[in-house]
Amino acid sequence: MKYNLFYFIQSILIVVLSPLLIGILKKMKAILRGYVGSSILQPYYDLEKLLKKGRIISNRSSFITTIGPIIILGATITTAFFIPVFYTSMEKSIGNLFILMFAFAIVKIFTVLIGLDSSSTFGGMGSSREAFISMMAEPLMLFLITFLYIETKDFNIFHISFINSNIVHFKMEHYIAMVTFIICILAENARIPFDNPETHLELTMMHEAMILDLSGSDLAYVELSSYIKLVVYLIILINCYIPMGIATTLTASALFLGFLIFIIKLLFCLLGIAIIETTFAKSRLFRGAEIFPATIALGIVAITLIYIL
Amino acid sequence: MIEALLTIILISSIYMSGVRRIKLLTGGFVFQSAAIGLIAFKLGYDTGEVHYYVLALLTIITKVIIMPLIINKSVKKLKINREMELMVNAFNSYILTGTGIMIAFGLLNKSHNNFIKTGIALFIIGVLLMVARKKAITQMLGFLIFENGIVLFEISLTKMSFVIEAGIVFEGLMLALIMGIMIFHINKTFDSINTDSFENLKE
Amino acid sequence: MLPFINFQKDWLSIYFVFIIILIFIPVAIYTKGYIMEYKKHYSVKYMLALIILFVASMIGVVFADNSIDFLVFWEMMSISSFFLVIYEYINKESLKSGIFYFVMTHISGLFLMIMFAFLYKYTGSFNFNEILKFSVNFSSKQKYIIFILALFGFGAKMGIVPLHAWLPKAHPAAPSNVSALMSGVMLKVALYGFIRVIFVFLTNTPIMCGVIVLVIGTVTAIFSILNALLQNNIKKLLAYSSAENIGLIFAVLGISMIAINYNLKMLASLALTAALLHCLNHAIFKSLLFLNAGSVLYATGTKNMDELGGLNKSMKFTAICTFIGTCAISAVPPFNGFASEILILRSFIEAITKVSNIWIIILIFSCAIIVALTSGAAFYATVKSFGITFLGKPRSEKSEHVKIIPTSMNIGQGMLAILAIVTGIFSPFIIKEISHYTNNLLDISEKNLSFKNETEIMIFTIILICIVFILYMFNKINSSNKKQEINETWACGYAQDKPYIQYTGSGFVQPAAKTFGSIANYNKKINLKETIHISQKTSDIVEDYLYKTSLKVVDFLTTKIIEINYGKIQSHISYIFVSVIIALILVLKFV
Amino acid sequence: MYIVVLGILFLIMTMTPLISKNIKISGLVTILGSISVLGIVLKIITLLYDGGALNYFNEFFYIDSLSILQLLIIASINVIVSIYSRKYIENEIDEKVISNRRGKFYYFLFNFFVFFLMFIALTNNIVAMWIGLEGTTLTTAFLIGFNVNKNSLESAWKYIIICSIGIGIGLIGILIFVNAYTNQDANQILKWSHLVKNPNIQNIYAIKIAFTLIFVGIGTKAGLAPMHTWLPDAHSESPSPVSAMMSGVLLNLALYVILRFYLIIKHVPGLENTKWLFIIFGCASLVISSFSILRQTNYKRLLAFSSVENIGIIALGLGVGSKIAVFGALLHSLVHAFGKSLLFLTAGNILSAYKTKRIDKINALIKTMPINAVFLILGMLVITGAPPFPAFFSEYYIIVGTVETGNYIITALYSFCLLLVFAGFLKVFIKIVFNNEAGEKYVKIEEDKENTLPLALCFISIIVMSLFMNSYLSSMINNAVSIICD
Repeated sequence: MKYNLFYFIQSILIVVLSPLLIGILKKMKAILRGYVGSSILQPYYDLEKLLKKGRIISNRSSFITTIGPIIILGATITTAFFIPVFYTSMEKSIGNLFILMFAFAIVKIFTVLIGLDSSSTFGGMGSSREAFISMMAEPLMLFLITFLYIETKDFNIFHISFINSNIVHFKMEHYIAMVTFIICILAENARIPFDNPETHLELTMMHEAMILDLSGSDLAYVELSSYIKLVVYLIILINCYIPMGIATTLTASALFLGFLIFIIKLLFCLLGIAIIETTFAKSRLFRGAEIFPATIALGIVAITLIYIL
Repeated sequence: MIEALLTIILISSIYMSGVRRIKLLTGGFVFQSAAIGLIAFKLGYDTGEVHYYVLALLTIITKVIIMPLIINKSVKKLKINREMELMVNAFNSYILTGTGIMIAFGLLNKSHNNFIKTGIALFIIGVLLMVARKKAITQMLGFLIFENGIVLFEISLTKMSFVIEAGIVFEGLMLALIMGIMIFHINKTFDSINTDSFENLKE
Repeated sequence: MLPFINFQKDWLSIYFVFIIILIFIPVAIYTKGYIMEYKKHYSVKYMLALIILFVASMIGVVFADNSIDFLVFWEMMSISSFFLVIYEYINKESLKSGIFYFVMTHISGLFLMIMFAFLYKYTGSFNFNEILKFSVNFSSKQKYIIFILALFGFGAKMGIVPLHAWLPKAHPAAPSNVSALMSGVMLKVALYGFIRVIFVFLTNTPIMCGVIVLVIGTVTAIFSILNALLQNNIKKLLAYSSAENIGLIFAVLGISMIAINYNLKMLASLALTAALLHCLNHAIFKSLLFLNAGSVLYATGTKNMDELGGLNKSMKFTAICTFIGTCAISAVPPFNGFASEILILRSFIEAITKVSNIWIIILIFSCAIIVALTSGAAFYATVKSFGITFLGKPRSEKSEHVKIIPTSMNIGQGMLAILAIVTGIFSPFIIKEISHYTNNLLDISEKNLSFKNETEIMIFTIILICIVFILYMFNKINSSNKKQEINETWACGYAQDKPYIQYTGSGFVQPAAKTFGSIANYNKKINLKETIHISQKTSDIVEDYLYKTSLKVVDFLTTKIIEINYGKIQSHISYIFVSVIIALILVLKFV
Repeated sequence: MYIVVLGILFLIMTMTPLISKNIKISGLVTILGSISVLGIVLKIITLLYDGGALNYFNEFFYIDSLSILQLLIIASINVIVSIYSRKYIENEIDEKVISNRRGKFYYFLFNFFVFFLMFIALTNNIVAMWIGLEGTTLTTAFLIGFNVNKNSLESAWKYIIICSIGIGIGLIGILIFVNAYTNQDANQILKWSHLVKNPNIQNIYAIKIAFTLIFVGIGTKAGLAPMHTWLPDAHSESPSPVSAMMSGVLLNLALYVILRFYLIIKHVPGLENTKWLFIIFGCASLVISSFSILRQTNYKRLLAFSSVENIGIIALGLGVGSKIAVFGALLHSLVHAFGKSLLFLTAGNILSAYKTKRIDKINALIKTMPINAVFLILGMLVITGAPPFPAFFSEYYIIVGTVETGNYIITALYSFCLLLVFAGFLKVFIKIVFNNEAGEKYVKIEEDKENTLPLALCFISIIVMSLFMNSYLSSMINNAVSIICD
């Protein structure tokens, strides 16, 4: 197992650039809604401000709140080191999909427990809903891994993207799987229609409700980690389902091209999310839950398609 | 001679199967036992075997003398009403015994051993008395008749050693005695010898 | 006639004995402190003796090398565990559940007796090695018979649906250290028996068997975890979750059996490895969680979550241990539950790709989806049990002033917690060890059961730790010059924050209750008198329908048959003659 | 001449109560006598260690490995019970329940009863066996009706009527049986050892009828369902030592007599299927008793039903007839004797302490009478066939036998009944021992310590059995098995 230095660089890149991307997303939404949004560097300013502030902790809170945010951020950053961005190769190396998926479980468990930690009603509500949604989302994850494995006979995300990169036109099950994964992304990252990241009405909040009682640097860590998480998910989407054009050799031209195409794809995805968030409304919790059986049905269709067609 | 005695036994038993009064029943039983005793005596006379005499003696002593004494004593002393409530009335009892005996003889048509046939008839009567009568004392009588049947069997079948037969008859006597004593006790504690009062033992 | 006891020492036995002892040592240490609670009413010597007997007999079961010894130790295991379950005989509930448990386990014993009788009939020997020699030439009918008997026999002990009903009764009734042993180890012993019979004796079972095992396992998993989700009694929740884990193991065994049948050796070996690994992991974290529940019970005197809360302040160490246990059971890396979870899912996925028959594929795929849902629900349930119990505010008097936990109990918990982490991080080595055995068992020549995530989890852990450390340092530096105040919970400025405004356990799982409530027969009654009062209860549907009806049948038969013993003496006499006549007719006719 | 010694012993034992005024003496004599009887029996066992047979008085008495087992059971249970009855009778007399005279009468009858049991086990003459059985009926009738009251009289009456009818039918059977063998010399005809050697029968038809009559008739005495109806009443009403003796010894002795006849006709061509009589009646007993056990309110009745069940098991094992099953059956008869005596004696202690037989009246025995409670639980485990007690092996071997011979339905039925019995026992005894009602105060009863020596003896001998399981005992049983099976 050899770890290519280049992986490291691209991963660092993600960590650094993710707030910018979120900024872009916010900007897109603003434009779509027809007003001039804040600058795309706004997330950086927010983080900086938060980091400057001191923190107030609830007197009920336990070690969960003390170490939680740091571990959440750590876990998310770690996941960034396990994915290809715009360069991949067939070398035997890290990047097992399972570990990636389960790594997000760390984030999940800590956020949920933080919600319960500061004995407030809203926190409990948020955690309860989050846990419910993630429980429903679990089969989707399995389905996606299954699908990719069937397609490429491999669990390593680098290899998967490598193998898929030289497929030009995909079969329909591939697209179905992609749709499912997009829904999965929305669910896991607490976006509309499952949750509304920018609401201020507590009763509809999930992710925000859980971190209601965090402040200062803690809040900054959690926010940053949520940014990174979204980006990582998007990258997984890009590199597993539409990896064409990703750099597979370490030549400058290929890398440059790969980077360019990657950025385009990423922006495209962000645009997609922005459109979804501006057009859809947040659905009730149980309406949201109903989406999962539907997607699982899709998944079954996809799998059977592979075997029957 | 023997045939005649056997007929007497048969008739008496059929007669007994329908009587209503304990006294008559006892009388019939005495008659029957006497007949059996005589049969044994006759056989002994014919064959000259000792143990036939012994058997005859024992039978007559126990069944003709002692048993009736016990029974009458208890009947008098306990002043139980002499009627014995029939669960199956006389008419049906007769018919039952008749059919029973018929079937038995039908089954045994091959063998020409009248002892066995009569014995079986006695069994049937005994069973009837035990099952279809309410008084404990009639059950006892029924059992005694049953045993008479056994004695007939024994006579008819191959001769066995003296000790054994003595044992069998002796135990019959013991049993009868014990039953008599029990009837006393029962009557004392239940102040009736009606088996309907045997209902306490449940669960 | 009765062979002497002599041990067999193949890898499988040693592995399971290893598990037993591994769990027993911490539990024993824990027991030292835990029995203080019982000093008042019960005799402590009795309990210790029984525990020793219990563990000894379990080791005996695993080491036994002929069926008679096996059964003897098996029954002794049942008996000792029964007396341990009714240890708190003062409360009637534990007596009731103890009796129920003993009857169920006796059912399993009878099935096993019959099964071994069949093995004796087919192979002409009680000895396992003899049976092994013979095992190649079982006919498929014989295999079916033995499989079904083994399924019921061991299944009743493992608590697979529909024979699981004793688990949620017996575990809460037993003292916590005992339930730790029972759920952590005893179920594994039953599993050992199943593996021994199915995989070692009749190596290659018909396809149907594998399918049955797979389906039963999946059903067990989903059914019991959804029940667990809706429980408010900690130990009941844990008991159901044990049933769920057993279900997972069972399902993966089913995959392995199917694979063997299709002669996919690698896949079979992978699945079997997953099952064996999960045995170890489940043993560790489940007994850890039971011990924690015991500590909570010891400290507060209640098992009901809705009376607990905020224990992290008063019993910090236990809280941390429970947190580790929770992470482990909800498959959070790098804790151990995660390693086996990966293997299980992997074997499902690979099965989908490798098996040729489309229907079997569809079956496996749907099972896989259910299994995934199960693991999600497991996350939900355990987070509930930890969060509601240890976080937030105390919900009642009981959880406010708590007893001090003796050190020995803490040591016991701590050891298991450390084990949970260690076996998680170093799982690759354990997997290698196990896969050696499975390869030998399925005689795969080349030793390349190569897991792609070999040692990757360790790299992951290292990176994670480094990053967390860096962040921590950064945080220290950053917040060194800032003021940090501790204050009431903000809760959006909601003024008086009373304990009862928190989410309760039942509230926490409300979404799931709405969606899946019917499976656990969940119903909620709200009556609006002068005070609004909500009463909600769940019950086990299998128990309600299956068990109750069968009891009714037996009862009916009893009322009919028992009549024979009553009635008049005349009728009794007539029985004799009737039976004479019947017997005569039979004999003259048929003889 | 062991037989003579035995005879003398029994003469002494029976006569002492009639002669001596003092009740204690007769109790003592009984105990000593029983111990010496046991000694003699053990001596005989050592003589017969490697199969073979002894006979005395030109084969009137005949001892082989089969009768050895019975002798062992009788003698050892006799010792235990006579030790128990000494205290028991003294208590009864102290509490003015019975008069001194009746106490002596008890010893007289008891020893007579034991004498008859020994006689059955020893004799070789098939009619003498019958006489012995009848004798046991006569003696036990009074023992059952010992403390004269409504229940005991009723049960005694039932017992004497039903049993003597059964015995009568048995006698008829025997007479026919003998008759089917005529044309042989008179002084050999009644000898079992003679009959079993040369089974040349004139009239198969008669033999069939005869054996059926014998089976049902003597089966009544053995308590096979549906002729068992006397048994629950008798066992529950008679004094505990007597019930122990009856259910432990008498029942399987009656079965032993049937077995003797079965062995004679077993090899006759055309009569092989008579084994189904054992199986059918065994299953009937199993089913009826196991269902009846589920709903009992009187613990002695419960134990009585369990005796029916165990006899059913033994009959089943004998009927299945494969070597391993027969081994199981014989072993089970041995274990059942000890275990059931243990239970009955414990029940006797509880009865004398609580003065009630109702289950719902007794709670938390573990607190009030710990010693007896422990013995009760142990006895329950022994009877329900829990390892390491031998009953487990016997039941398991019978299961193996049924499977081996391919009677799968019977296997299922048998296991189901075992389960029911187990559940019933568990329900009752756990309730008696552990259940304690809220708000009640349970204090230790001082009767607890009394009369626990016999219980201990019972339990010790069970343990000894399970220790000698695979050395001495099994070789002994195997000899008996070889008599039955070939």
